[in-house]
Amino acid sequence: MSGPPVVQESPPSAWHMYRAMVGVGLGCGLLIVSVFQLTGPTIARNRAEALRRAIFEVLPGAGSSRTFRVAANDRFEPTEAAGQPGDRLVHAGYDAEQRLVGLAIEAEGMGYQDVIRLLYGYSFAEDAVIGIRVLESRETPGLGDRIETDPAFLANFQRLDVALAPDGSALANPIQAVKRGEKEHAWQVDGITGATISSVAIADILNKSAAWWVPRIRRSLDDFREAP
Amino acid sequence: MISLGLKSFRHGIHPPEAKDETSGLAIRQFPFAPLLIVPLVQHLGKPSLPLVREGETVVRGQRLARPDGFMSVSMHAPASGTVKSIGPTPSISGRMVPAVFLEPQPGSTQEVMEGTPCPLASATPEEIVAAIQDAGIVGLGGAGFPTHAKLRIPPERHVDTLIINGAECEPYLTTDHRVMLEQRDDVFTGIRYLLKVTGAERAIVALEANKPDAAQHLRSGLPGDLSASVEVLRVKYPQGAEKMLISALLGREVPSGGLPLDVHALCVNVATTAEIGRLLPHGRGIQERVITITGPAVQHKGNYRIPIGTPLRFLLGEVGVEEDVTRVFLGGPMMGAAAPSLDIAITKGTSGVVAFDATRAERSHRTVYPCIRCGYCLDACPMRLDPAQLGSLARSQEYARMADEFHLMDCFECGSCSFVCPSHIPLVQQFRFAKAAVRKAGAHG
Amino acid sequence: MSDAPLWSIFVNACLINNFVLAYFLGLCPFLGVSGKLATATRMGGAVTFVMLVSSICAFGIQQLLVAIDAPYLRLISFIAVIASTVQLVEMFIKKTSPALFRALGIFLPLITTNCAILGLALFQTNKGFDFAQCLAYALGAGAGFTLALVLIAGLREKLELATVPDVVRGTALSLVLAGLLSIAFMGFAGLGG
Amino acid sequence: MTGPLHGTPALGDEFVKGLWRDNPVFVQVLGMCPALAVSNTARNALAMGLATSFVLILSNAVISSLRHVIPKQVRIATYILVIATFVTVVDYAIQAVSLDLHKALGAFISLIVVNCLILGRAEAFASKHGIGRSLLDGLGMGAGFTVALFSLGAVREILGSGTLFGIQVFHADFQPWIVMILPSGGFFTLAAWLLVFNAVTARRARAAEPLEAPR
Amino acid sequence: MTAPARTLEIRTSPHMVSGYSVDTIMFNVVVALLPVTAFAVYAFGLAALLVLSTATVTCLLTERVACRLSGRASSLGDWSVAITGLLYGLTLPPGLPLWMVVVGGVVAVALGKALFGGLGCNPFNPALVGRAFLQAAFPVAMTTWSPAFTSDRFTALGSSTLTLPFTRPLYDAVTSATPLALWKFERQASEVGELALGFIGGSTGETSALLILVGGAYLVARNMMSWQIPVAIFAAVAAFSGALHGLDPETYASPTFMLFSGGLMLGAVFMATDMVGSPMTSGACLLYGAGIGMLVVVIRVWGGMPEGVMYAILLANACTIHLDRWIRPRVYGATAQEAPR
Repeated sequence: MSGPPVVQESPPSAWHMYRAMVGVGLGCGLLIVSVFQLTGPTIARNRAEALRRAIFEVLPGAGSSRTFRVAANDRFEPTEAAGQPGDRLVHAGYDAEQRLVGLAIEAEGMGYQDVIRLLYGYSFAEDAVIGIRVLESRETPGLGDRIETDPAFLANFQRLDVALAPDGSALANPIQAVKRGEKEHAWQVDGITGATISSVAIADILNKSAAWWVPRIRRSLDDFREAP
Repeated sequence: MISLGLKSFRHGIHPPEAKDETSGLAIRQFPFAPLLIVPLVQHLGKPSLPLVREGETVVRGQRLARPDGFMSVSMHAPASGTVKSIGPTPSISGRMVPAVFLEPQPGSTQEVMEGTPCPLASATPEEIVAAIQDAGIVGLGGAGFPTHAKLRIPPERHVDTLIINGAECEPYLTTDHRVMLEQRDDVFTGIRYLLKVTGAERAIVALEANKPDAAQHLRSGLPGDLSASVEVLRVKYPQGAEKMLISALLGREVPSGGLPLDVHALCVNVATTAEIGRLLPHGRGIQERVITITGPAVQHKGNYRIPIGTPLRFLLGEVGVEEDVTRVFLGGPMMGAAAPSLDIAITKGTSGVVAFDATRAERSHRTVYPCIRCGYCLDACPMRLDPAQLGSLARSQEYARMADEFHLMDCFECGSCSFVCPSHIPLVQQFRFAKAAVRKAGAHG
Repeated sequence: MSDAPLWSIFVNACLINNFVLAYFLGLCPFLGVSGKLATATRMGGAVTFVMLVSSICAFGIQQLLVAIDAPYLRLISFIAVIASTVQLVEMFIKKTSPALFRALGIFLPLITTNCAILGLALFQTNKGFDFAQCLAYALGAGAGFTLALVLIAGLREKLELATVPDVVRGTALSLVLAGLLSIAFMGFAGLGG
Repeated sequence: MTGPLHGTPALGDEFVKGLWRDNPVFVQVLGMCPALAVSNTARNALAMGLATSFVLILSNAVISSLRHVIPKQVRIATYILVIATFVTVVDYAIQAVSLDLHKALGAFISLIVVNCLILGRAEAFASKHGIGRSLLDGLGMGAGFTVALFSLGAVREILGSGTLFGIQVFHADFQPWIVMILPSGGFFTLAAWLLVFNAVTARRARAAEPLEAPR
Repeated sequence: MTAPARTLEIRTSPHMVSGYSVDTIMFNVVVALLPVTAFAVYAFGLAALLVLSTATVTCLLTERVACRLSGRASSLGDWSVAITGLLYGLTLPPGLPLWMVVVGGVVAVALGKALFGGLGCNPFNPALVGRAFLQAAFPVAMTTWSPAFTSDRFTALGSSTLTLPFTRPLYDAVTSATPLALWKFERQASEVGELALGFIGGSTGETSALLILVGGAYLVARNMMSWQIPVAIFAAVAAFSGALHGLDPETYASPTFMLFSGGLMLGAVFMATDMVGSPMTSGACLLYGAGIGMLVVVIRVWGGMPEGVMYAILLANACTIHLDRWIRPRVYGATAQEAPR
């Protein structure tokens, strides 16, 4: 691309400006779209892989997964992994024999600094949360972020009781955080010393999310039975 | 002296009063110095024009100089004697000013010459004002503002209250106190003259609660036909400042940059009033004044009636001072100026001479710390300025900002901020400098 | 989707995750304009205003982009639309309210390409706020920006008369102040929950 | 169409100036807003610096080559368009390479668009110089920016986590200074670097004074 | 009776000054802090003694170095650094590793004071800058409290105090919780009597409310401290937390508990009143105090941390200049329209 040899003294015509803008715009658009096309599949693959990893982590024993969305009648219907905007999604995990291991559910809530987003695995067989993974948090490094790393804390979620009350509409015992070493019941979360707020936040997020999901899942268990 | 419940102004300070040593001592006549130096500038305004020549013999009370212009006043001979010369002499500010050097005639009776009386009953206000100018009367409180100029009230203005300022708030000084005790009738006569000139409905003699005897004395002798009252105020510095006095007595505030006239008040110093009452009926001029000579270095402390023009060296020699006197102030220790040399002369505005010796002087070289924003100065400033902010601006030489945003020009240099400052920052000095700079820049006043 | 209450979004954007003190966004005007208090206040007002405008724009664009399924145009359209909208608003204010223009207008061109503005648009999209939440977020971010700017401006004005060592004077001093203020703002952590 | 008024400086200088004399961060304090937030680890800082450099170099090149075609009136709009395009490209490239890195940098990659350094170089340099020079300028400035950002990130990570690029550099018992990875630590670290630069420049100026005086 | 011969000293008026001086004021603050310090050593023993002396010595040394670097005359004589050091030490947990004490002390004086130009220029309270830095840097160590009145406190040291520099402290099994943390996380209120006398866990100097008040009263009586600030803080805390407590006594602690727990007393009496960081007029001081009080309650009740006094004071410090500007006494004779800017 070579410009005119002499710099124009007179103000450029509107045509010039349009030409330049549209030209540059076209070039840019072209570049963006081609890069998007080029990287799109890789990115989608990376995303799916990351999600699968997370799902399998919170649902130990799962080897494949399938995503469902909540339909209008509170039933669940299969959908693609990303779903549509506005969908409430749940990922079902299946083991090698195509048996349903559990459901991975995303939840979020306010932490100490900012919103904490996490994925947890729910096993209806055990009526418990069986795994948890923090997807996003800005908790204080070295203190609040121990919710992601502290093995003693994470041990809480190997089997955290979320059994329903007899009428099936709410949790029998709300999930609550207690001081480290004072856990007495299966529905209690043993907190992290020095990171009380973050521990409580996790318990609250789980409690709220489970209270919404578990009754619905219990009601429509059959929706998930069918393996992919 | 705690005197709650009495009228006062907001803020202010309580320096040690140090008045006890002289307040009980009656006024004594001071001897004539071998050479009197009568500066021709003892007032704001142009120097007076001399009426005498070298070698001329003058009589005590004779006019030595006539006013040159509106703000100028007459000068009178403090003693009978011979004019040795007319020439420059150092003034308290350090500048040289013209002066008449007068050698009193030994053995003279020192009879005071009578002039044309200004009778209270028949004189018109204009005549009284002219007589005051002829008598050479200036504010004896210290500022040296010509009294007649103050009394020339524009016709559209009206004064309802005349305030006679006896609130001698400067530590150490007791001249006004003694004048009120010893010249009561002169004070009352002076008030009559002033009431006539100003057309005010009433006069208030204001003094602080630390002079109960003077209040009692004035009250007991108050003539029935004089519409005057005596008001006792709280002891607080600077109670005697015009603006503070007006707000304490009348609850009115003189607008920034304005005059007491703007709130229909007029303040005259009590000693000035007494001089008006003493001099006008005889047509005399000021040839002497009452001064408190005190301070730790002075041996014979007291209140003296001293001829104008008495050199400081002679004065201190007469009362006797310690060998190692290091600091001499003319006026009080709060607003008075330090004497740069002992050759300067007592003028009409000198209300006191305070001398310190080296051992008993206040620790003079104190460490100056940075401002720690303690806020003491804000609580002290009677004008409710922000001396701390002004001080830091002064250090950065932001004089225009000081004047525009922080009311620098309202500071009347009472010294309260410097007095309380725990960092010993020379605030008043900085403000004085800044004000001069602002005036020079011509942006203000 | 986020179901955070509006007050929590506001407090979070204003105090806990203050754009300047926690995200370092808008540092350029922060360091440049925060010398004088009067300017700082008006700048803060202008930023809050532009944040509101661009938050609304960004919300609209995001809806549109989702509808036409063109996420790759997000950045370009954000910056183009926000810049031109602010410019239009500037002209509009100039015409209708000269007083308001004098107070805020001179800052508008400065702000258009300010990272705090684009940051707001991107964050609110990432967080999936609905319209009311976007407004609360923009208001909170603007208020927080103004607060930080005003506090720093006050401190800097105070220090102008102080005996600050020469090496420190200038940007380094502002950064230290911002750091200390950022530490002080840590006291607000946890308020949003 | 020749160089600037004072004669054309050596090509090498276009590159070197960005590293020290006109270092965008330490000397001009430019472009820190969108970058400081991700300087809490050396890896993030380096990635951010490289991403910014990439955009800077390419946009410099493109703008320089288009400088005769673009009318003055629409030049800023065009620059922004070009820069935004390259930022979008970088954004997708990072997503394709590492989702984790993309998550760590978050929206701050997109914010490279409003980095005043890039627009500043486009306006002040690339629009007035040829492609070669503009490329070198972009390289130098980008390198200076990357080095600066990296030195911030390294200090913050070493003190704040006791690691560098995630590798433990201290004994396992090391007590990390968490404040350093917090925002306030970012402010302090940048301030400290600026202080060091100020002090060095001041000392150099003092040392150079007698030598330069006769010139 | 001879006339003096000596040369005269010429100075400008006023020629009298009050007896107050920066060093006397600061010295008196140190004196007022002594009972609190003594009690701290009595309550926490050897560990507190070491923490306090390390803190003070570090601050003094840092100031000395800073003075030398910036070419100023040594300013140790004005006692202000001694206050900073002592106050800073009093805010630390008694078992804090000494190397951390040193770090915070250097930060307090260097970052909190020297960088801004020394005495009178620091916008924030230096002691709190040091503590806030430590809180942000080493949150775990700063919130681990060793118990008071252990039997061997004068003979033995906790394992954490002498931790090697830059390494993580190890704590003995027994650590105690502060009354505020007990309330915040377990809704467990402590006895107000114990709080007032100081028989509780906490920072070295914050435990004995009574002695702090005595020190404050001494300073107020000598007019070396603004009484408006602590009074406004107490009033605001009492009113605000009282209202909350009235609404829901289960969730919200009683005002007496709020007043006597944590660092409120120490902060209100000795830190918020630091002359450099606090406003100058009494009106502004009242507002400043009220602001601190409100912030303390907000942070304690709804915030993430059990204690908020330090942050409240730092934030109020940042607002001081604005308060000073807004609440300035009307200049004598200035018209009402001429609002102070």
